[in-house]
Amino acid sequence: MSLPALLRAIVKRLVAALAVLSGAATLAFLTLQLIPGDPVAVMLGPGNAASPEIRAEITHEYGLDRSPAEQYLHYLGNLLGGNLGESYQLQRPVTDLIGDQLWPTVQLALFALLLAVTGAVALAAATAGRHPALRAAASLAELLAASTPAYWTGILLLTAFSFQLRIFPVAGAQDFASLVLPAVTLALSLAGVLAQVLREGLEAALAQPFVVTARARGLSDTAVRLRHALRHAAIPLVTLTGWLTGSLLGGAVLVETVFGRPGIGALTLQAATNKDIPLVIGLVLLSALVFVVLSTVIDLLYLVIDPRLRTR
Amino acid sequence: MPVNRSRALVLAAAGSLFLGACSGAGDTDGAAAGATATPVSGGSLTYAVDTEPVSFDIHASPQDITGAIQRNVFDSLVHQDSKGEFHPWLATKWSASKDLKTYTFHLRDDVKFTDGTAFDAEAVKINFDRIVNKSTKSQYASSLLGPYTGTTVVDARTVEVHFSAPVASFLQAASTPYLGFYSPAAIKKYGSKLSAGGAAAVGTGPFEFTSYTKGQSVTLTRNPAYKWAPSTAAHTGPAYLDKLTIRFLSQDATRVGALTSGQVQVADPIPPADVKTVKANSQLQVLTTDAPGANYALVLNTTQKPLDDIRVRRAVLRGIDIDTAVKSVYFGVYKRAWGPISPTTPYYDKALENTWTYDPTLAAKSLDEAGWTGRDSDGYRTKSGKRLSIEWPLMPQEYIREQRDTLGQAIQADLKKLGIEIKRPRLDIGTYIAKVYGGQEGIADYSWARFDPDVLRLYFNSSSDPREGGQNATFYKDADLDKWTDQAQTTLDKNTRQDLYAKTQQRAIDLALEVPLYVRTAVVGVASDVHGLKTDPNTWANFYDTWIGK
Amino acid sequence: MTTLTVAAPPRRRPRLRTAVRPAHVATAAVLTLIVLAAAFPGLFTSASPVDTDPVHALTAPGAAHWFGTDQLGRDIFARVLYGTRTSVWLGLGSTVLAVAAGSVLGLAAALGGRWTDQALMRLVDALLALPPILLGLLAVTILGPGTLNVMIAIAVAFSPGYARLVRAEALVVRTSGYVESATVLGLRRPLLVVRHIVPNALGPLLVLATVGFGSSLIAASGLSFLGLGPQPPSPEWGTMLSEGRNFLATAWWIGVFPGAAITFTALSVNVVGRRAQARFTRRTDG
Amino acid sequence: MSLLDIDGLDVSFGTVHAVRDVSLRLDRGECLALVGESGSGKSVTARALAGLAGRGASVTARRLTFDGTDLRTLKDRAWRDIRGRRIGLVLQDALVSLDPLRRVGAEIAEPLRTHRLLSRAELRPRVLELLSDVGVPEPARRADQYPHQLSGGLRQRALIASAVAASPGLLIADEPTTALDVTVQAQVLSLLAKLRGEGTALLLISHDLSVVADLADRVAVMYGGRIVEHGPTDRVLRSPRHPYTRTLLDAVPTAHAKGTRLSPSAPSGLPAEPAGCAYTPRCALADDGCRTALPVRDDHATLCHHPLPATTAAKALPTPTVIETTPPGRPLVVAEDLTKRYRAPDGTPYDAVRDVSLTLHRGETLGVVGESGSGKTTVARVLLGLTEPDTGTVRFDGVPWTGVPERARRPLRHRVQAVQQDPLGSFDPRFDVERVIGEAVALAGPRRGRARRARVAELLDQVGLSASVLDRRPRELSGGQRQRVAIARALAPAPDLIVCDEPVSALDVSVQAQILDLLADLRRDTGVTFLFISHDLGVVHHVSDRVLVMRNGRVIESGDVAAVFTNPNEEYTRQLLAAVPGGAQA
Repeated sequence: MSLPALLRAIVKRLVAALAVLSGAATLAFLTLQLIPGDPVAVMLGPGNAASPEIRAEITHEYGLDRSPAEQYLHYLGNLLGGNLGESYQLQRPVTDLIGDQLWPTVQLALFALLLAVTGAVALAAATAGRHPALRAAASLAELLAASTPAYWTGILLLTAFSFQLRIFPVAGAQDFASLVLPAVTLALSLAGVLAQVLREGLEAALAQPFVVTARARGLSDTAVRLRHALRHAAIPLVTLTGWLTGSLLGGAVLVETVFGRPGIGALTLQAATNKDIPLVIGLVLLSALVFVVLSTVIDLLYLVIDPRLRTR
Repeated sequence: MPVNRSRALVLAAAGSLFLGACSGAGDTDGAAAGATATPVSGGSLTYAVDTEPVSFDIHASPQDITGAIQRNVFDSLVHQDSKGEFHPWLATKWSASKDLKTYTFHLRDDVKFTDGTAFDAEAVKINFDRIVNKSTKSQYASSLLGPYTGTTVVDARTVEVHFSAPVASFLQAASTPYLGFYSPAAIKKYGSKLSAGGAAAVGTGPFEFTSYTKGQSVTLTRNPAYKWAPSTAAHTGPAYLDKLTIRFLSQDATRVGALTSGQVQVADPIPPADVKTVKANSQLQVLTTDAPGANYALVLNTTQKPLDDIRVRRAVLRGIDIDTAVKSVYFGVYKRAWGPISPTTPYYDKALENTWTYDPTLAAKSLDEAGWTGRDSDGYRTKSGKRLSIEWPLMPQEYIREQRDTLGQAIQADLKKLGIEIKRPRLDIGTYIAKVYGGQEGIADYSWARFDPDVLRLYFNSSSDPREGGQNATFYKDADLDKWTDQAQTTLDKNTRQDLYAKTQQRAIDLALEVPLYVRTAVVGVASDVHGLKTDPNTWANFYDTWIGK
Repeated sequence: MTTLTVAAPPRRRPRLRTAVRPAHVATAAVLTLIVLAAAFPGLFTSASPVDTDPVHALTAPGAAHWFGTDQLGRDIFARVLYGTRTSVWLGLGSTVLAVAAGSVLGLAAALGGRWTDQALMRLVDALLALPPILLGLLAVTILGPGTLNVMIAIAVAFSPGYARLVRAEALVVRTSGYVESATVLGLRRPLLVVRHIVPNALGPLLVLATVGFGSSLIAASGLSFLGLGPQPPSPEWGTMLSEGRNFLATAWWIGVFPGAAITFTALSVNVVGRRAQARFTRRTDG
Repeated sequence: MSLLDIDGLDVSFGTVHAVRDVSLRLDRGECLALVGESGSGKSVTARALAGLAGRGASVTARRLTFDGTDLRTLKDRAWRDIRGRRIGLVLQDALVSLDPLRRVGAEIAEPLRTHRLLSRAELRPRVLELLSDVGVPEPARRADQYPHQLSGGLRQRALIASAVAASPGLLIADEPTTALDVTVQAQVLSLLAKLRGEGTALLLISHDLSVVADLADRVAVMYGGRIVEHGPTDRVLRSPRHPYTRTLLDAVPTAHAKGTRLSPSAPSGLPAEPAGCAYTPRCALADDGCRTALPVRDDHATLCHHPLPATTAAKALPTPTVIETTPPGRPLVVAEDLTKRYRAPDGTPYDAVRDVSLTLHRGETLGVVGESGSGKTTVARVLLGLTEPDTGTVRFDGVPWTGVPERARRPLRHRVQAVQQDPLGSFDPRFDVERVIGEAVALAGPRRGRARRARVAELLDQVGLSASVLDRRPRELSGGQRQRVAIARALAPAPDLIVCDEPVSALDVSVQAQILDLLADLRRDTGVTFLFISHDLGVVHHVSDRVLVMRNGRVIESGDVAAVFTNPNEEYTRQLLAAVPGGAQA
């Protein structure tokens, strides 16, 4: 790839990223304008003690007395300066809040991803194209994992391993042990879906003529699976993993709630149910950013995995 | 007396934090086991609570949990014991002018904030001025200061606090953590960021606010220089505990699990369903304390059809099997309520007990008399073709505590048997407040924690209009109720007050303005090696005297 | 081509069929039960899902109450049964809405002009950038909680994905050999669109929607679990699960049975969906 | 003792008996060709010899020895020692037979690494040596490239390099040239010849007798899982004894066959019984005896009840009928200076078609021949009105055909129809045969109902299909049947012109023969004009009146087909003709 072409590709991707980000921000802003109810009431919570003067003060301070168009422009202006505003409810800068909560969720997501991908690869590589009974059993297990809501899995795991067996702590994010159950919960459904796709990919790859060629060279079955087929199956795996990683953020909402973990998911739930507009938009932007970054990473991984795509 | 000690305890966001003494009235060792043993210094304790503060700024936050946590970090001018008596704390002595418009405090001269700043008259002025500053957006502390006009620094050790109207309850207000003192240096440095807690929260208290991890925990560490505890405390000098961690575990099951598996030493609250399990555990004990203030009740809006008809209200009052419902939802841990205020509240009228038992026949008769004689296909009563239907909105789930939604389902089922339809739409909090306190809903449900029968004025005096920040969601205007609750404030004569408050309580039930449901009860699980848990009159935990045994 | 293609089929296909068949019988049975329970819950139990019976609160599963009772003494079996309608309706309704919205968006993008395509696809991109649960959460925040609103929220959350798929399929179909053949025959464009492009573009979507139904069901129950769904006392699985969460230590059955109901429904739908997918792929592969 | 000695090899998959009683011998430095159509069992035989018949395959033999090793009893571990080390396997189309995600060098080195023949350091030099041995220029650069970056010919050589890396004594090449252009095919065949010359035993699998003619010492023809004829190449080609071999030879459209039928005109149609000769239904000579009993192998290893006499083989079968053609009329399509520019994936523009002019006369067949990428298909698409040329014009029957809105073209569309290489992709997958053809019928004939159905049946009859396929989906049909359906659809609106783009290149040679005969019949019966595109010179020669030779988007030579093929003006045309295996040109 020539340098100008490379630059063009980079610029193109950046523009696309900006488009997605600003689109998501605008969408969120417009959406939140539709929310009935007064944000000040949200900020003040269910109490009725705040005087009308304080309400007026808050309204003014957050610019809520201005027109939506003004608020939007003001918001965009701040956004360009990297300022996401201040949470209505928590009265702290949105960037601080997100920064504080990001790490536990990233930990959770990465560990879950690791578990899911390892599990899926192991299961798929072991069962693809094998005895039908084995495949059927694996397939059922995968479907079951994919069909079980994470919040239920979490509750069951919690009951079994924390309350009854007391192997893992019941809540929090203070150490590695507390990461295990939430990560397993998130990973299970993920692994189910991934294993299915991966096995299909493997079986498709194993049906390819080059597999016969490879075996004709004296390669063992395992070597064929690992050295040749797995890489082919990795393309759908990467696509799906990328997509599912984005959705882990959503899964975190439920899992963090069940396990009482701090994190982006818990923050999202709090922000959404409290109509904390700046925080919600901040989270939407974060999510969009994750999406953009992930799609870039996926595209790069495609290039790493599949040389045929490199000519583009 | 001005309405300045009111605390929206029960309104859900202000989650409860009643910690432990065996009796709500005693400044005694809460976790009494091994009380005779010698306290030892050191160790750390983890305390699990169900609510996470939205703001840690004691001057701004209206939340109980904020006060409960910060009580360990901030001291007050005076200390109030559970009998209502005041003791010196940061102030060695005080006096009030005759017109109760000026209070003078003489301060200790050896108090330092944990950042080294000295506590002096200037610090008092800066803090009080900050509370009333509009930009602080105080939702509670400013109401405690009421008609505050300013503070005069007489000298470094003497301040005068001025009001535009008499404030009889100021000493009580001054004893709460909400009128505690930030280091002036911290106020200058952190300004509006005080709500984030952590290093910004610099007080004079027995613990230092070390760190806050949102969604997870707060860590407090011992203030080694502390030597100005109120005289009521069991010891002097620094606190025993090295470290106090407060974990936020909003899920009941998780919180209880954390206690039973030994990850936390104190958990509050323990849901009634789990009390039996916790009690059965030899490593744990359960401390229950009735809370003072207004009981959790259905507050009936007397301006909305059909509840404007007293016969319908009475039917609702007598048509709910409260005994059974409360017993099954709360496993006998919470007591059912018989009147607007709880038994631990001064001037509670015991005579009301068992006077309005469950009587579905009577309730049905009452409805018949009110003309609701028809029945529609769903089995609900009708009058001239209209269904007997009452709306009772639900708050967002996160604001709901103590399984009140479950209790609500039991009530719904009982009233359905009677032919009354209860509709429970889920409203967002803004809409909820606008509609409920705007008088557009049939039923509101809340309780109100307050160590004073003046809560009755808040609830039933027509001047306490919710549209202006009051709590009379019955919207009932009754000359007697107004007169009695106003009069009770102007006198300190106990017999007069007893009489007035008893009449008020009886009339409220007689008019079926509300349906008292249960007495809020603090249920705390404590590991048996925890000693010396203290509570203040708000029933909040004070960990100053707490130590961990072997 | 060589005999490779001859050698392959006899090895794979019949085995696949026989291996999966018993599972399909079971699935069909479960699905029938679910449909019956949704339509006539009264067939299976005489207990009421809403009547309280505090005397028998928290009874463990047994002969009188197969799934036990909850805190107010309501029969969990009856509640799970009556909850079927709400939960399945939530999943089904949101899937239908999402598929409909996604089809319209995707077809409009693929068959409309370049600018329509650009505008619609940027919108879809922005929506796709948000995880479905977040989108659903936002939508419920705007609409407020409730059965219909959760349905709409989940539809909003899933429709961008469907739109993407429909557009991609429509673009593939538009340049496919058979559309070219039809063009060569001189078929009018509206006829071409209606007869060839739309049905073929929507085919894979309908298959995906089967699997999507399971996801919608789980997501909708998730919102209910967070307290945003149908309001009590109407029984709904996610809401029940949320209620049961507080009784894990004392009364496991309150949470376990509704959770199992969600899982089994999603599982049987997914089995059907996977089968449809496999069949579809086989069909298009020739 | 022979290197490879097979006696009575049987391979079955469950109830499907793919290979029956195959006996073969092969010596070092010898080349044996295994020839047959799809499903004849030739590939299964080849794979069974490498122990790769597939899971679920049951392989039995009276004798199966390779270089003294009894292959029948080998365990998986021992098979792996033989595969790649002592028996090499080359499959068709290296694009899919080489792992597309790995570098060419790594693929070639794999047998060496697997069998631990060389140290890591020695691998690279050996790989480069192998690449240069198989005639790949710039081996160092090529070794670091990926298969898709190599041309088809280089790729196939790399695949062969990988198969011979460990110097196996036997090389099995399964359709090694099928997907290649004719010139490249010639190069690959000569590479194989070189290997044989170096002492490697070669088992060559092909569906095309002409391909193996130059290379093979002996030919074994397979049908229905059995070897039906086996003998020296020369003898089999010159004087086939089995009717099936005869059919295969006749099916190849060679120069001398122009104007004759390629497929046997009178198959017996007798149903075969399991015990009988499998070729019975397609055999013109079959009788009841063939149906019920398996023939005994004669001294020429021919498995037939009615072997053709050694000398008069050609006459035993019905003589090929000469097909009459109609003389060309006035111009139907006039295309002038067509240019179409595309952008390569890397952004560089290239001309797919450049300054192409052609005229199609009513009733004639114009052949367009060229290798892949020569622009043939783009020309077809422009003539079909599917692609607008950048410059240049097409007039159809005097009316502008390009540069006009689709609305203007639509009324004429039914007069220009198409038959594609991949008929399956051109059918709506939801449609059955009746709807596929019915849709076309409705455009210019009865729109619905019985009349339409009758017309569909008539068209099916015209293309030699029975009405029983009406309710079948095209994917349930065989390749030849699908192509017939596609032709029926093209005929439905009674077009003036049918553009055929590689209509037979995906078909077995015998099926190809049938389709070519069908097209010839149609041409005679309907007088329809054809534009016939193919990479196969023999096919183009067979069907065309005039021919255009295309290369790199340009027409480099055109003229009467006989003239161009016998006396080409251009060097490139000569190369093309020279490369045709088996000396198909006159």
